[in-house]
Amino acid sequence: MATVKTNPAPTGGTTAQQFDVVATYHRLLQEDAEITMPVAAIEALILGLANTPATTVSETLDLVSKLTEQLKQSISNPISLSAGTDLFQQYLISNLQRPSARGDFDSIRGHLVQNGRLFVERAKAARETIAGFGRRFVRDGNTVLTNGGSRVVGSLLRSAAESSNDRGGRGSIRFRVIYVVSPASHTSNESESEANIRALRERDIPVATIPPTAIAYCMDTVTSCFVGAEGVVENGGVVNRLGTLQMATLAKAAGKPFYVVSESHKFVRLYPLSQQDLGIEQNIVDFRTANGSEKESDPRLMGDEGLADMDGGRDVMIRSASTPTCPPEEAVDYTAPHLISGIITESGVLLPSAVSEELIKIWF
Amino acid sequence: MPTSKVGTTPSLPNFLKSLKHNDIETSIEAFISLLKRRLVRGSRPCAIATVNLLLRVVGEERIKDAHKLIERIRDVGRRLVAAQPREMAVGNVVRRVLEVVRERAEADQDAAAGSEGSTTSPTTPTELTPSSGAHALPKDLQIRAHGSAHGEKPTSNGVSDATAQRPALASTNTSYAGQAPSATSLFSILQHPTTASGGRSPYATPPGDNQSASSKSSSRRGEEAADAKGGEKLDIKAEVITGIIELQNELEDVDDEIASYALDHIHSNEIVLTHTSSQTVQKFLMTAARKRKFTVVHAEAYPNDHEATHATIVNGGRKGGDEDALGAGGDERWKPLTSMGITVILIPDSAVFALMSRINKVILAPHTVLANGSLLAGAGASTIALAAKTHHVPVVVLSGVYKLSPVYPFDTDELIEYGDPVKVVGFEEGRLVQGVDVVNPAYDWVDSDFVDLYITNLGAHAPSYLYRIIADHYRKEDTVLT
Amino acid sequence: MAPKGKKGANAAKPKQGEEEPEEPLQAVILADCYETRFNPFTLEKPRCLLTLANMPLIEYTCEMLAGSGVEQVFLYSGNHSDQVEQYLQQSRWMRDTSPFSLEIIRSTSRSVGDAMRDLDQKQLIKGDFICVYGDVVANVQLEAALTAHKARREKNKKAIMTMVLREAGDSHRTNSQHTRPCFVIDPHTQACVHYEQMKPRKSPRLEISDEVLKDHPEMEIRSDLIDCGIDICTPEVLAQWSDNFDWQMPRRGFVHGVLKDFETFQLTIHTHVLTDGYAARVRNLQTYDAISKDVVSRWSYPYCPDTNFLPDHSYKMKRGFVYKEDGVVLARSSVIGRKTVLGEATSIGDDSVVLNSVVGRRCVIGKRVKIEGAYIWDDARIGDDTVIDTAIVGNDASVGSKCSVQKGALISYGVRIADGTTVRENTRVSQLKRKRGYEEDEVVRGNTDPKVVGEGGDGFRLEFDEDEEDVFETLVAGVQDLAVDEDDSVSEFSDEEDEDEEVHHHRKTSRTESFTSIGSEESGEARQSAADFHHEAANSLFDSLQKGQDPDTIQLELKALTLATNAEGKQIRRAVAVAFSKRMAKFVETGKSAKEAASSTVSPNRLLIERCVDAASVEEQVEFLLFLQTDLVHRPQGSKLLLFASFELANNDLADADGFQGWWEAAQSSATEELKKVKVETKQVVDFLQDQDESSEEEDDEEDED
Amino acid sequence: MSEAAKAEGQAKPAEEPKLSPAELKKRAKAEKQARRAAQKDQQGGAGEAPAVNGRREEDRGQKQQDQKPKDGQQKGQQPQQQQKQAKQTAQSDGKHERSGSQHQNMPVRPKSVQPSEAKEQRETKQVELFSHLCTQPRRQDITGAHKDVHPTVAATGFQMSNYDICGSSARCVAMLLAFKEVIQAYALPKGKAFAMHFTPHYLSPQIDFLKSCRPISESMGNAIRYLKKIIGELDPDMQEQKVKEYLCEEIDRFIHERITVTDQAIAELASGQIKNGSVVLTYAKSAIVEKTILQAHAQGAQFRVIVVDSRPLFEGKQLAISLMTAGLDVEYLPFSGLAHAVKEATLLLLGAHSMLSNGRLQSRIGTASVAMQAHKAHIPVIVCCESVKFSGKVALDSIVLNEVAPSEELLLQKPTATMQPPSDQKANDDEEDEGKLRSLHDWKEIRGLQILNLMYDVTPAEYIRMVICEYGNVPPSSVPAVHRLANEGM
Repeated sequence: MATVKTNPAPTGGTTAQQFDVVATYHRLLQEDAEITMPVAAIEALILGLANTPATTVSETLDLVSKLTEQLKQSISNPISLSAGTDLFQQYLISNLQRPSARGDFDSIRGHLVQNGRLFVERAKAARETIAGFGRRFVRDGNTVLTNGGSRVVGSLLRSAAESSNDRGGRGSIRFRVIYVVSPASHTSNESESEANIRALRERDIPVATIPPTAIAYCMDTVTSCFVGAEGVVENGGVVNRLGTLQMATLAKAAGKPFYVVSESHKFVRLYPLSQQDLGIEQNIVDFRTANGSEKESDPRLMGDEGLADMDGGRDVMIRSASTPTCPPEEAVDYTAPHLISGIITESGVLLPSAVSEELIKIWF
Repeated sequence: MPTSKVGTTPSLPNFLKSLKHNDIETSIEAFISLLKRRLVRGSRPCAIATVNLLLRVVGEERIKDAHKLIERIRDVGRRLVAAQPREMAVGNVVRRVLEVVRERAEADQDAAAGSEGSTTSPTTPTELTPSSGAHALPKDLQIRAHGSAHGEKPTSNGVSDATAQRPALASTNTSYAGQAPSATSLFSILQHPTTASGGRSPYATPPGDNQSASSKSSSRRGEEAADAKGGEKLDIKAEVITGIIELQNELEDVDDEIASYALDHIHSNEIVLTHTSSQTVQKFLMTAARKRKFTVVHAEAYPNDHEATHATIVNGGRKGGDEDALGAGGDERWKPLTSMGITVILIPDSAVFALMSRINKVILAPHTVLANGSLLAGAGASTIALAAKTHHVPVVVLSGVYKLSPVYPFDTDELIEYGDPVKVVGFEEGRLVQGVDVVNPAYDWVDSDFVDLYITNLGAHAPSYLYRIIADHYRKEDTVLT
Repeated sequence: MAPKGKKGANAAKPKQGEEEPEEPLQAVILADCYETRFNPFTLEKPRCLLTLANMPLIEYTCEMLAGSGVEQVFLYSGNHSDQVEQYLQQSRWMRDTSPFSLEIIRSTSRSVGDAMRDLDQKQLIKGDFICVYGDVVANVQLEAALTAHKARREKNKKAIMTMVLREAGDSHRTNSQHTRPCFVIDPHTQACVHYEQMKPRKSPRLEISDEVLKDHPEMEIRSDLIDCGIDICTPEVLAQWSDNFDWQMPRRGFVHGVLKDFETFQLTIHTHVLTDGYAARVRNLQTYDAISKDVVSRWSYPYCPDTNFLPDHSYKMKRGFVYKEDGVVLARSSVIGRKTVLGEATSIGDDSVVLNSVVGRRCVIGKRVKIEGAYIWDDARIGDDTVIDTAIVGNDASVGSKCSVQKGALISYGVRIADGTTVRENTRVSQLKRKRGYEEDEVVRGNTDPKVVGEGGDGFRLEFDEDEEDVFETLVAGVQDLAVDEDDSVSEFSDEEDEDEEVHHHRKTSRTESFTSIGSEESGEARQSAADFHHEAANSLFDSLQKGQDPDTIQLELKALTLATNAEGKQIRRAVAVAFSKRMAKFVETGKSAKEAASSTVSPNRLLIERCVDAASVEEQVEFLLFLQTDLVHRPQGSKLLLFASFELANNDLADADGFQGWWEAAQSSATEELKKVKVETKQVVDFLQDQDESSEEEDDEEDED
Repeated sequence: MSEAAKAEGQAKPAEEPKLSPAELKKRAKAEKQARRAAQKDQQGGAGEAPAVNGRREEDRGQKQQDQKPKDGQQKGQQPQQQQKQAKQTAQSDGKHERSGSQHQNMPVRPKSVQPSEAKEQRETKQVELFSHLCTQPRRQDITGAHKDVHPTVAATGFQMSNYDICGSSARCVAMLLAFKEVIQAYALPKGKAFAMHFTPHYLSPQIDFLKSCRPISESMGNAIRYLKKIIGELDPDMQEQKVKEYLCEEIDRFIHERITVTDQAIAELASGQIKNGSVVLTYAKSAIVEKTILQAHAQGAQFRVIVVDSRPLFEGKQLAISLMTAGLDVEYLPFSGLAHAVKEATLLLLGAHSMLSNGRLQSRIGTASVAMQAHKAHIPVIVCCESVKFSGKVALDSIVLNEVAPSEELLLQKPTATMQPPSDQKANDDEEDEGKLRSLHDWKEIRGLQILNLMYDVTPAEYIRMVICEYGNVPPSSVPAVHRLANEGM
């Protein structure tokens, strides 16, 4: 064992043999519908940590970063996931590298290993907290526009609906929801949004579903927009499933508040400058001629920088080698901060401008 | 005349006088009814009254225990805010005072904690390594981060009684303000259970100017640490009172501090447009007028504030004249702008758009500044701001920190007070009175992207940075008093 | 603001004041208005506890006093003292944090006059004091008035009182349309040199004495002032009351009196005219309506629901003057219109529409209900599909489903209206009624009348014993006003305080509505004294008629009595009418035929009628007839008597065709079934006279032609 | 210009007695100020002077810009010879009026009497930006007027100067009716041709007088031009009486066709825009808008009206009352409540003072702000305007074309505007009064204090979604087209 640990194979082979972090990750997601990618990632890492008794700080960090890479390679769009992994890494670093902390390495490791579930619970708690804000945002007579299958948004609206149902306050919040549902083939996201819609309708909230093409049309009737986020990036913008940018732009044009709902563990250290800068590969714009799609000359052009930011170019070559481009229904876009009125996190409503400070604080 | 029988009509001055001899409860009730009857209105008078009241409250308070003291203040605050939710200044001041108390209390903790192993020092280097991100933070921030680090870490290292000492930690998450969560927030899900709910915002500083204040506070901590050894909290009260007095002073000279930035923003031969009879703005312009000649276009803010505006233009300012100018003030006056050779052009609000194409700067005084950088100001402000926007004229907002409210505006309609329709349609027009709904909104809500610059007594900030100043002055656990 | 600042310089703020307080500022609240105008509600509850915009009236008054820096308050409570006391006990006014000390004085006084005299005896008043009613809604500060008053006192000890009046436009809704006080003021001294009631739409005539004209080269005649019954008095005032035991009312009694003997005592009464702020009295239903509307549309700012003066209130205002308290339960499809107040925990069912109304707390309003312009007090329940239009539904009352409550209906506490019932316009449904002795009233439970409340309902139509008829009339007026669209309805209240000499309204509704005003003109003390006079006069008249004294002597006695109580025409007419009808009734009882009764009563005593009914004035005739009719309602063979009496009157030319015509058409003459019944037979007389008239005219014509 | 000379002759005596003690004081003050100013400059304190000049230049520049296109248009406007001259006088009068240039002979102008003194005053009391608009004070009396000014015209003039007759169309009609009288009263001197003599020698003085009462509106301008045109086209050998009748008929026709009928048509059209449940926002008072709303109400549409109003004229109150009496649900807000108003409104109806050729709307001051707010709130902005108010002029901002009303209006209105300025302290009304009075009357004595009371502002075309005129619904861009069609085609 020790030997294995001391000189691990370059592409995380050995650990993988005993422990397949990717599989664990997917399993976790499978097992618990409520769990989010970042948290699942953290879980996976913790399990990894548990399975491999690293004894030194450096080893641990090493291991973690390796597992992280494996995870990131494994899926097409690691943005959300990397939020979790980065957070975890930083936590370890800031706690383990402290000279003073040398002694309590074990205690920390122990703490992490033992409290895996606890963290998940906290993550969920965070979501509940956010949901609790719902009734404050959703006012009597409002019409809310939302899209996608974000669980947070879902629970936020649900709580608003419930608060309007519990005794004493019932009816004081009477709002309607316009749900943007892309007619695309059924995907996990879709079913998610359907679940949300059902949940709302059961709570006797009128829900209208419209195709993305109708957003501009109905924007006048909307009072405010809520969207989830796969990741909240450093400048306060968000990365979220395709269509968000469109909605945000229209909302801005119509002067309607546009809120992003996201747990703070989705904050990701990524600073995209444009849509192409997300560091992931998605061929949304797919030019075709009679003889098929024209391949991009060099995928590197798509998004090296982003990844460089995320975790020093290390895995670039890996990615360039073989990265599954994400399927169209999982495609994402990047919404710039100036389109966002506020980011609703469990610790309050942040202005986009506050995000970068948050990240800076954990990285330095 | 024998004023005795005329009765001491409730009003701010009378209230402040009565504070001395009345007992607390009566005073609180008196203030509440003042607020309700709108006999005290406008941010400054409310703030002043609140500060003085709380000073009394703390002074009265027998209990030495910070915990109890905080509860007491929160309770009073709750009642005051409930009485007139739209006078945000009241809530702000209460929160500021709470902040003072907590800060002092924790100072004690630290002192206590300080005895067992000084774990604090080593952490600071990591916090200060000038790094890609850190230089993004303005200077004072770093310094404050430094100053506060002393206070911060040990508590998060979970001296159990320390957390126990701090009340309402469970509720700390329910903050709706655009303020930064505590340093550990992003780690929160990975924290040790004991410290899970994150500590305080690390940037809490006593009111007033940051650098000096933080150094002050840290030095104070030193002394405390000294005598806190004995564990007697006797001096907390004294501490708090000094803190409140600092706050009082801040309210005193907020205008001057703001005015001190005037020359950076007003240049010769500019045409400046302003609105309402705000004394802050007047002072600001006066200061500029000492050095430079410019023209002031003054919109009169009919119907809620036009007499005041006229009076201000003609007779000059009045110390303690309040921002929304719907209220009482002291008697110390100063000369009007015109007396300094400034040309003042009085216009009705309706003429704003017509003139805007020739205006170089718009200066507004808010009633309240909200967590997301938007603001409430005398009715008509939104039209002015919009006109300025369309003509690309910069809008500068002068606001004392005490007007910054951590409350996030969920529904801007609820914040707007509907004033007295008689100001719009006199009783003599009986038919209108009966047949027509006369509405007189007292305030306008102006969104943050209509504002180009905020000037507070701490300096000039972009609207997007206000969240930080707010985080510096309020604890998020206090954001919701109720 | 600067003006304020300057004010600060010489305003009467203690800090500027030269002297330190040696006496607290005192005030007297007259919680009871000695009247029954709010029946049936006032049967169980003192008026000052009735809620206006969901806040008891007394609260408004106290707030106002507190707002003026009053330090000591004496509250005179008449009816239901215990309730008032109980309420105030746990109100914030009795706590030690209260801005003033409040002392409740239970009194048996039956008029303001009595109260004042009582107050004088009690020696409670040290210095100047403010005297208000328990139903004043005002956001004014009296500081200025007090200062001015003081200043005057300094100069002239004889300036004993200052009336605080609100300047209002020609047509303000809280101002009276048909009669309003007219103050003749000396612009220099602000002294009120003459006081009278005026009827705007009538050619105004003021009888100003020559002395007054001599003394005051300059005079303002103001009829645009709302008299909200706020007086600043000196102890001297009390003395005056005591000296003149017959004064009952502050205005007609006191002011008149003082001004009358100005020559002798040189006492002056001054006015302070407020040019801003809100001030009005809830005198009756119309004002209740008007002021509610004012409060809801914020004219009384800051005295609006969302100020939440009461600690446990939590109103929030939304656009369009919609005030909702926390925990209001609205069905998704319900519609809350403009200018509406909804109290805590009130629930409104699907598709219901509430508009322009005030709904109290814990009310349950069913589905598809339509409520407009109504006042629904706490804990009321309204069933599905019910329509309520401009009515008042008292606490705990319940209206079944598919009911229709028509304009102006009053549904008192705890009444139950069964499903599908229609409550007619202007009906007063109550569980209780009042047995009226002259001294004390006892309130007893009446038995349910299914015709009114439907099967399974609870409550009955509150009828009116003779002394309440005036109240009843008020109600008619009030209801009509409630009913008429806001425009002028609200602007009218048919009874300004002590307009009791007032006889004729000139309302667009109908000329003969003048009768309306008989009672309605009198506010509490007015009514009281009127009642006294009426009682006395009627009885004595009746006796003398019995004795068959000769008309002249009777007339003399009557005159004396009149002068004593300075009653005026209307009351005399009423007395005479009643006496006559009584007399006739007696005859009938003794077995005479109605005809004989009439003839042997009227013709011999025609003098009396001549004296009080001016044959030339149609109004007076109409009025007299109406009195007669109303009285005969309760008499055996009333209708017959009325018929023959009418004949007699006609024959003696005491009343002419027009008079009868007018009476016949008068709304009041057929306001109730009984009245209709009584008068049917008399139709022939009317017609007969009418033809006669015409024929005579024709004859004239013929003559002309000749 | 004999009468002009005469006029000046009269002007002096006319002016002298008018100098009330107040004005004397003013003059004294002015001179003192002059001295102070002088000292200031010596001290080299960077006084307003340079700024002033700078701004002056600027204005001049604009003026030129403004005039050039105008002249150009005039050229284009006049097909026929003999009118051109006539018209240009009219035009140029108007222009000089606005630009208030000195060399023009203005019968009554204190300036021409005591230039120095007047100059001083202007410096202190006239807003530099608008110095080009600050003409002589509105005439309140007949003194110094042209001898031939017809009593009716005089009366009308005064009614205009104190807003008894207000609103572009109303003034236009009043003027035309007055002219009918004038024509009747006119006696053609022997051997003169009507067309030759009437216009320059009799009509123009009348027009000048009206102008001296209050600058004439676009519609009046158009009407005058029209009148002069038909006079010009008169058949020389038609005898006097006939001519008069003919002219009067023409005038009546003009009023009927261009205003009365038009209003009806527009009201018809516009009322169609008011649907059930809509909330109509309007500003101040426009006759057409009022018509429109009443029409819609008559047609049974269920809707609310929000009237926003402003100092100093408070025209909106009349509108509110008239709508209220018509049984409409009316909400009335002060100008400050604008932001509140647009939140609820679904439609903004505006009247016009005139529609400018670049599609901009010139209307009561404040209109631009209202349109702006509405535009921001995505509320359709509709202007109702008779084609007679369409103008060949263009303006980019509200400064070039405008009218400066007497500043006193802003003060004197106050007592009635709000009875006893409320504030929270009901007490000490007298104090309040006193305080107000000081700001009320002393403003002239306070150096550097100016009060600006503009009449109109110019609303950018992009805010206007639709213009409704008798030619139907047109976009602002096609205003000039309609203008040519309506006002020049004739």
